[in-house]
Amino acid sequence: MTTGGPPLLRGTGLAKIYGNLVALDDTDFSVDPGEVRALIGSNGAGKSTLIKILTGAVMPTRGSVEISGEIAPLGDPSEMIRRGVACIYQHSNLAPAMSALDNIYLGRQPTRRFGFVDTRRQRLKAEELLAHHGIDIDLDARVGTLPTVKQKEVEILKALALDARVILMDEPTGWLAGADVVRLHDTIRMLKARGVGIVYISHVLDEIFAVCDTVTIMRDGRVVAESAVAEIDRPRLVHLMVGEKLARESADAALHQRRPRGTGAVRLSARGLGKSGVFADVSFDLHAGEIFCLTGLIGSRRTELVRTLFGSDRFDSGMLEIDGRRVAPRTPLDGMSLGIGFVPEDRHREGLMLDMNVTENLAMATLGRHCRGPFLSRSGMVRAGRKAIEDLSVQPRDGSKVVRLLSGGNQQKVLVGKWLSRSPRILILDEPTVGVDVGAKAEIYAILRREREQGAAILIVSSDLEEVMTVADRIGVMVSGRLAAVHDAGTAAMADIVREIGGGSA
Amino acid sequence: MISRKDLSLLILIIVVGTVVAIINPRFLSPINLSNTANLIGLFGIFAVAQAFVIISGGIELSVGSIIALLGVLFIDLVAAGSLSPGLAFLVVLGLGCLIGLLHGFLVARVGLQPFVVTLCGLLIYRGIARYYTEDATAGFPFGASFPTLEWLVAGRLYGIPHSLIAFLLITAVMGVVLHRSVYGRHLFAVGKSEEAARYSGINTTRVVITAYVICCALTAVAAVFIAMYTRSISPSSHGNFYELYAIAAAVLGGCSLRGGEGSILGVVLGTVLLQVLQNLVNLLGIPSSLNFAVMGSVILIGVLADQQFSKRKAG
Amino acid sequence: MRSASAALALFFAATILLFSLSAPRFASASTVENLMSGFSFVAILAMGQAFPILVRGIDLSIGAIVGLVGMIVFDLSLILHVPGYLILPLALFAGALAGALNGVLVVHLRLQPFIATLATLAAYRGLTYAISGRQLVPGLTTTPIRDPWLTGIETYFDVGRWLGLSRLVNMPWVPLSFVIMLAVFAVLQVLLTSTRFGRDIYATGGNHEAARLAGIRVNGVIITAYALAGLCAAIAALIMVARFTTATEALGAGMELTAIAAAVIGGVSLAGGVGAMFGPALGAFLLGAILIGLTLQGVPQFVQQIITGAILLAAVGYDRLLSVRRQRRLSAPSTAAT
Amino acid sequence: MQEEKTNDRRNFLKTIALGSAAVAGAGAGMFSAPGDRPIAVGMPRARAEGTRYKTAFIQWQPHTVPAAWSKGIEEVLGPQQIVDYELLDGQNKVEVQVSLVETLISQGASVIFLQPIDSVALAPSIAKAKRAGISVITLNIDATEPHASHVEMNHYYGAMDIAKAMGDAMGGKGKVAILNAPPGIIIRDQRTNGFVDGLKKHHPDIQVVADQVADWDRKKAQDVLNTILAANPDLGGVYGVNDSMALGAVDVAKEKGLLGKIAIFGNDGETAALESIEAGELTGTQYTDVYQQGRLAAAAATVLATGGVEAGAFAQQSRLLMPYVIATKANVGSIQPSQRW
Repeated sequence: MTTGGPPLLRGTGLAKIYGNLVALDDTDFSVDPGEVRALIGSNGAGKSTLIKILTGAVMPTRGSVEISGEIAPLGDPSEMIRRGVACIYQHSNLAPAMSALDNIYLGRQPTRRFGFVDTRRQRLKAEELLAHHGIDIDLDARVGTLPTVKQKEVEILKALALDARVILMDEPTGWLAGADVVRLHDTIRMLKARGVGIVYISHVLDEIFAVCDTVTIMRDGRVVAESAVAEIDRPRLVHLMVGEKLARESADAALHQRRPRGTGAVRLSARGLGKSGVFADVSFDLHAGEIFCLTGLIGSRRTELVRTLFGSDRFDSGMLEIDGRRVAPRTPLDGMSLGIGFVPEDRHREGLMLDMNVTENLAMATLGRHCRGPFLSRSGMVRAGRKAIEDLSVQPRDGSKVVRLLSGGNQQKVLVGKWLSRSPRILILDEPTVGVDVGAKAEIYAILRREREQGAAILIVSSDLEEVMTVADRIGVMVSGRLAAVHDAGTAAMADIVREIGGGSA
Repeated sequence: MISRKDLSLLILIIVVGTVVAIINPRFLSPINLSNTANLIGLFGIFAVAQAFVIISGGIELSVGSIIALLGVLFIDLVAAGSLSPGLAFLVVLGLGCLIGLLHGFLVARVGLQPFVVTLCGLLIYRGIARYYTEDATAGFPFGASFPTLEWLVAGRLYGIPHSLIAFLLITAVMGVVLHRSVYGRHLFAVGKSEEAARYSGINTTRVVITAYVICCALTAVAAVFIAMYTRSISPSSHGNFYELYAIAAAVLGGCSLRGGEGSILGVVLGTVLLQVLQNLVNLLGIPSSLNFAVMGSVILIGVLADQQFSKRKAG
Repeated sequence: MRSASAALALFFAATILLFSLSAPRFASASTVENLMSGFSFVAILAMGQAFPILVRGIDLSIGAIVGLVGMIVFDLSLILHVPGYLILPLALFAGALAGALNGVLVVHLRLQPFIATLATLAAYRGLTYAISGRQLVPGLTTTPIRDPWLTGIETYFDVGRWLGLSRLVNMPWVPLSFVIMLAVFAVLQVLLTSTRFGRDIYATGGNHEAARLAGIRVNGVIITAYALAGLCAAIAALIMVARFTTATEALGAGMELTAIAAAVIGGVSLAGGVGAMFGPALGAFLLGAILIGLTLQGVPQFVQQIITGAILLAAVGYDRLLSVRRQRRLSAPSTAAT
Repeated sequence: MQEEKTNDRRNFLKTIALGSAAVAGAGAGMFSAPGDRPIAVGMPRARAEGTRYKTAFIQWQPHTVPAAWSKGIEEVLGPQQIVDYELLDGQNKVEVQVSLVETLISQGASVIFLQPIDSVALAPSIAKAKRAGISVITLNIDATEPHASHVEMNHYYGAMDIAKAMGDAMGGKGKVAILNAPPGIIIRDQRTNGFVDGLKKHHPDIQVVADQVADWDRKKAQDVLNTILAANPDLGGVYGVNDSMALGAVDVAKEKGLLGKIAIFGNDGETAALESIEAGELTGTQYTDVYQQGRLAAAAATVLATGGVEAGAFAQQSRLLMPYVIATKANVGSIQPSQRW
């Protein structure tokens, strides 16, 4: 699909270093007009960082970006937008109190003289856009009141409305159902025909084979391969994504350590759990001494489900039993007293106190234990902390280090360690290795396996299929708020799971 | 165990103090020090109280009105002889807790913004105080004296005012609560990140409510001290703007209005700095019309310096 | 938001009705006139205050800016004898500048708005004392400002006679300050709802990061919001100076809280990004109507204070109730991201 | 002394009654040229039989002085069954006072007692009240707009006398400090200027070493004076611009054993100050019978409200100057309990 002339968008030698974490390491990247380039890699491979640099959201440590052969100023979103680079972000980037119409044209409403918004033209353009892409949205509705899928559509429209020359899409189908995905792909093909360059990030390999021309594969902050989609097959793709060593390791680990289902007693039993409008009729058992992975698309309600198990949300139908006793945890405190530990997905917001030190974070869930009378025993806390740091091999081995300054992997170890210090009978982890480098990932897996050996029941929510295949004893696939299938990890084929995640049996 | 932040504040106080002492050596006279100490004691108590709420991520704007209301009540109860001073103190303390409970409930349970809740408190309590006395000044009748009570709250021990001693005691206890107890840890956690605290199994609602109760109870103690110090209270102006004073002291002392940051030592130093500045303005004969400007600028500079400092630390 | 301002208008109407029935002489042309002349500047302050709140800030210094601008006008007119037509733009400029300085402190020095404007509150008030012509030239304390450009703001129009209705009903005379308030309202409302800048304000307050990524110059937007608050404070100061024919050092003291209260009653959310101009303006007049009505009824002023606090609490409580209900209704589709 | 006082009082009442009547007569005779002065709404004189006259006092902010005035006013107006009276709070804010005046205008009040925060700022409102046929009586602080009557204890000359008395007590030399009010209210300026001018005139050797704001407040005065004393231990005199601040100074002097060494003067003459003078603590204060001042104002108001005097009819305002004394230990005993407020 390459044409003559300079690429539409080209990044050269881009690098981004956070503290001592190298998020992106001297990466080159380019898109040509009319090209749909897939950008894939496991979580933490550096895709999002690359995207953020290209949109100006993040200032790279070094490197340069050219648009149509012209050097673009970095770290300034408005400059990138002016040069025709649009992005659909993975996380919501809307102003919830404003109308859909205003969100679509956020920061660039068409104006008449004196900065007056030309509301008539704005509306006409938006309606034209809606008709053109066959999307149906109430333009006057406040975005905060729209269902999440509609919000995603607003985001897509926001990018489309820009008449951008390059559109970056970070997991655009995460919230969309099957038919909507097809429609989005039609849109992409139409844009492509107009000569727009598209960067398409997705974990769903089917989509990549369906819509992309070329693929760039990233791992550990570098580009490891580039290829035309037509010239590459699925196993090779997965292999490149995960890396030789990990692929072998995980295969080994899986072979040696995978357990047959149902060896231990049933710790947690869900029967027909539901929360209206969110998920429905979810039934499964979680056994002592097993790792059960829940996978699925972003937006398939896995997080919502496990939050109700812990008590930070409530389910409103069905039955939950823990150790054979019917329970309905209403607060995290309830969940904890039932012996559940919960590592939330957003470790910065919900998991850690970033400005507190390692020791304090480790002790956060077990403060009551470090008390002498009403007083907190600092020495007890420090002792427990030191032991945990040893056990988890947190780097650096310094309990007084502020957590914010740790790398993602070590932050995650601290968060896991916080719960392990309670010796939970059930441990729930939501995307435990997002933003975690490969080495730390393996260490976290080892920790989880050790816990499993000691009889804990572990439930992991993960979008990272390689991770699922590596650590799971059993795999559950969630699709649109339903538990679509449960497999034994030993016998499941990755291809089947990928298909099921996409929502189709076909 | 003194943080660098507190250390820099201490150095600032010493520098300011030295400069003032050089210009006017009477700054260090026992009388002046004793007076300043007394003021530090009086203002420090409710500054520490304010710190608890600020660390929880909230704000308490009704401090001045609470001081007026409870002060009026206390004087009235004692002067009318309807209650013994000790009982009256307990009543006032109880009322303080009740007010704190109400604020905490509205903030943590109902989910109203602390700014608004306590702004309403500011209006309502002052209104009640004025209603209670019908705008008359509440005071002890001339010549009436309560020797024990007066000695307890307004006396001096070896020249050290009892208000300062009480303040130091309260500070010590609150320092332990904040820095050495499970509750303190939980309070910081809630202020830092309410979500993360909730996921760590902390009962965030209870922690926040307790913060408001502590704040208002300590404010009640301060109200009694200040009432006995002034001996007469005009409910329409007594304690006006004390909340801003307390907030300024707490923020100067390193509390972040975003919550989750601060230390008792810092608040103490913040109070001391503000009082030394006040002292400086009077002592150096700076026209009192510039008093406001001086205070405003110093707060600004203090906060700015702190910001620069922490930026360097993080970067 | 629409339902909230409808509820406010309804509440306003109910209050008026209640007082008309119960308070002697409340339903009279002169009460309406008092309300218009005595609270137009409060409404302007409240509308100005709405801007910092919309971008998730707050401005505690507007009362001090009122005092500062008032004193600048006093000095320029009585000491330097600057003609009024020059004083007007200078005063507006000074107010906007003082406001913009708040914005710069918030944006570029990353101070929390509460602290930054608390400090400038003290600093501006101190500056007012320092430049006070009343202290510099004692004789001026009893000299009124007579410049027609300035005092002309305190003019009343007999609208009833123009319309030929004065024979039928006793129409209130409309003060120029009310007309100014309407003009400020119109301009700011148009600015907020019909211009790019208005959208940028909402976007910045609603989702700072999204606004930044959409290429909005959020820093400029925030500084402008504070400058607008300062500008409104200057307009209010001019109206007050015209009304009093002088300025005192204490002019505007404590008005920031009234303005915040009016804005909050008017549905401007302290969480940012929600609110418009109608609510704060009406909120100010609601507070005014309550004060006047209670005074006419002979209710002591300390009770008025209690009632004002209670109404404010009720207003935010009601707003909270609405949002909780909305949340509950939509909890299904809008739970936190995966 | 008491005899004299009562006589004074009678004389004053007579003066007022006669003076007002005279003014009224003059007004009726000379100024109500028909046609050129359309008499606006709320003409109190045109009331029907049985209607009540509404009066109100807008104070500066709650304080002992306005409270005593109010009590004096009530004493006179209370027994008059056709007059309603209420006390309103100006909250130390000009805009609040203005708004209250306008509210009273629309309420159709007959007489407004006013303690203006500022002479100029309230003038337009007074003019408006006059146009509406309402008589305004100012208390202690005059307004630049002529109005019905002004009843004052003079601040400027009183403060001059205080300066003289203080200088005498200090032996004509030494250092004095002023505990002042925050800027923004005109009595502050009048009293300070009077005091400073009085020192210049009577005791040019006395030096004002400090002029600090103590917010009208006893406690604040203690704090401020403590610091001033630290800077000037040889202070010979303190002038508190009101009695509360002077009493705060007394507290400090008592604590430091400086009673008798520092001449402390207040202003107003409230009961607590007089008792303190009797106890030999406070040196002196400017005393006037504020109850009486209120009664006089009320008497004038009665005439104005019911006597058919038209508010717009005044070419000049009447001024009622209250006699005052500089109360010191020597003469304080002659102030009777009923005159203490």
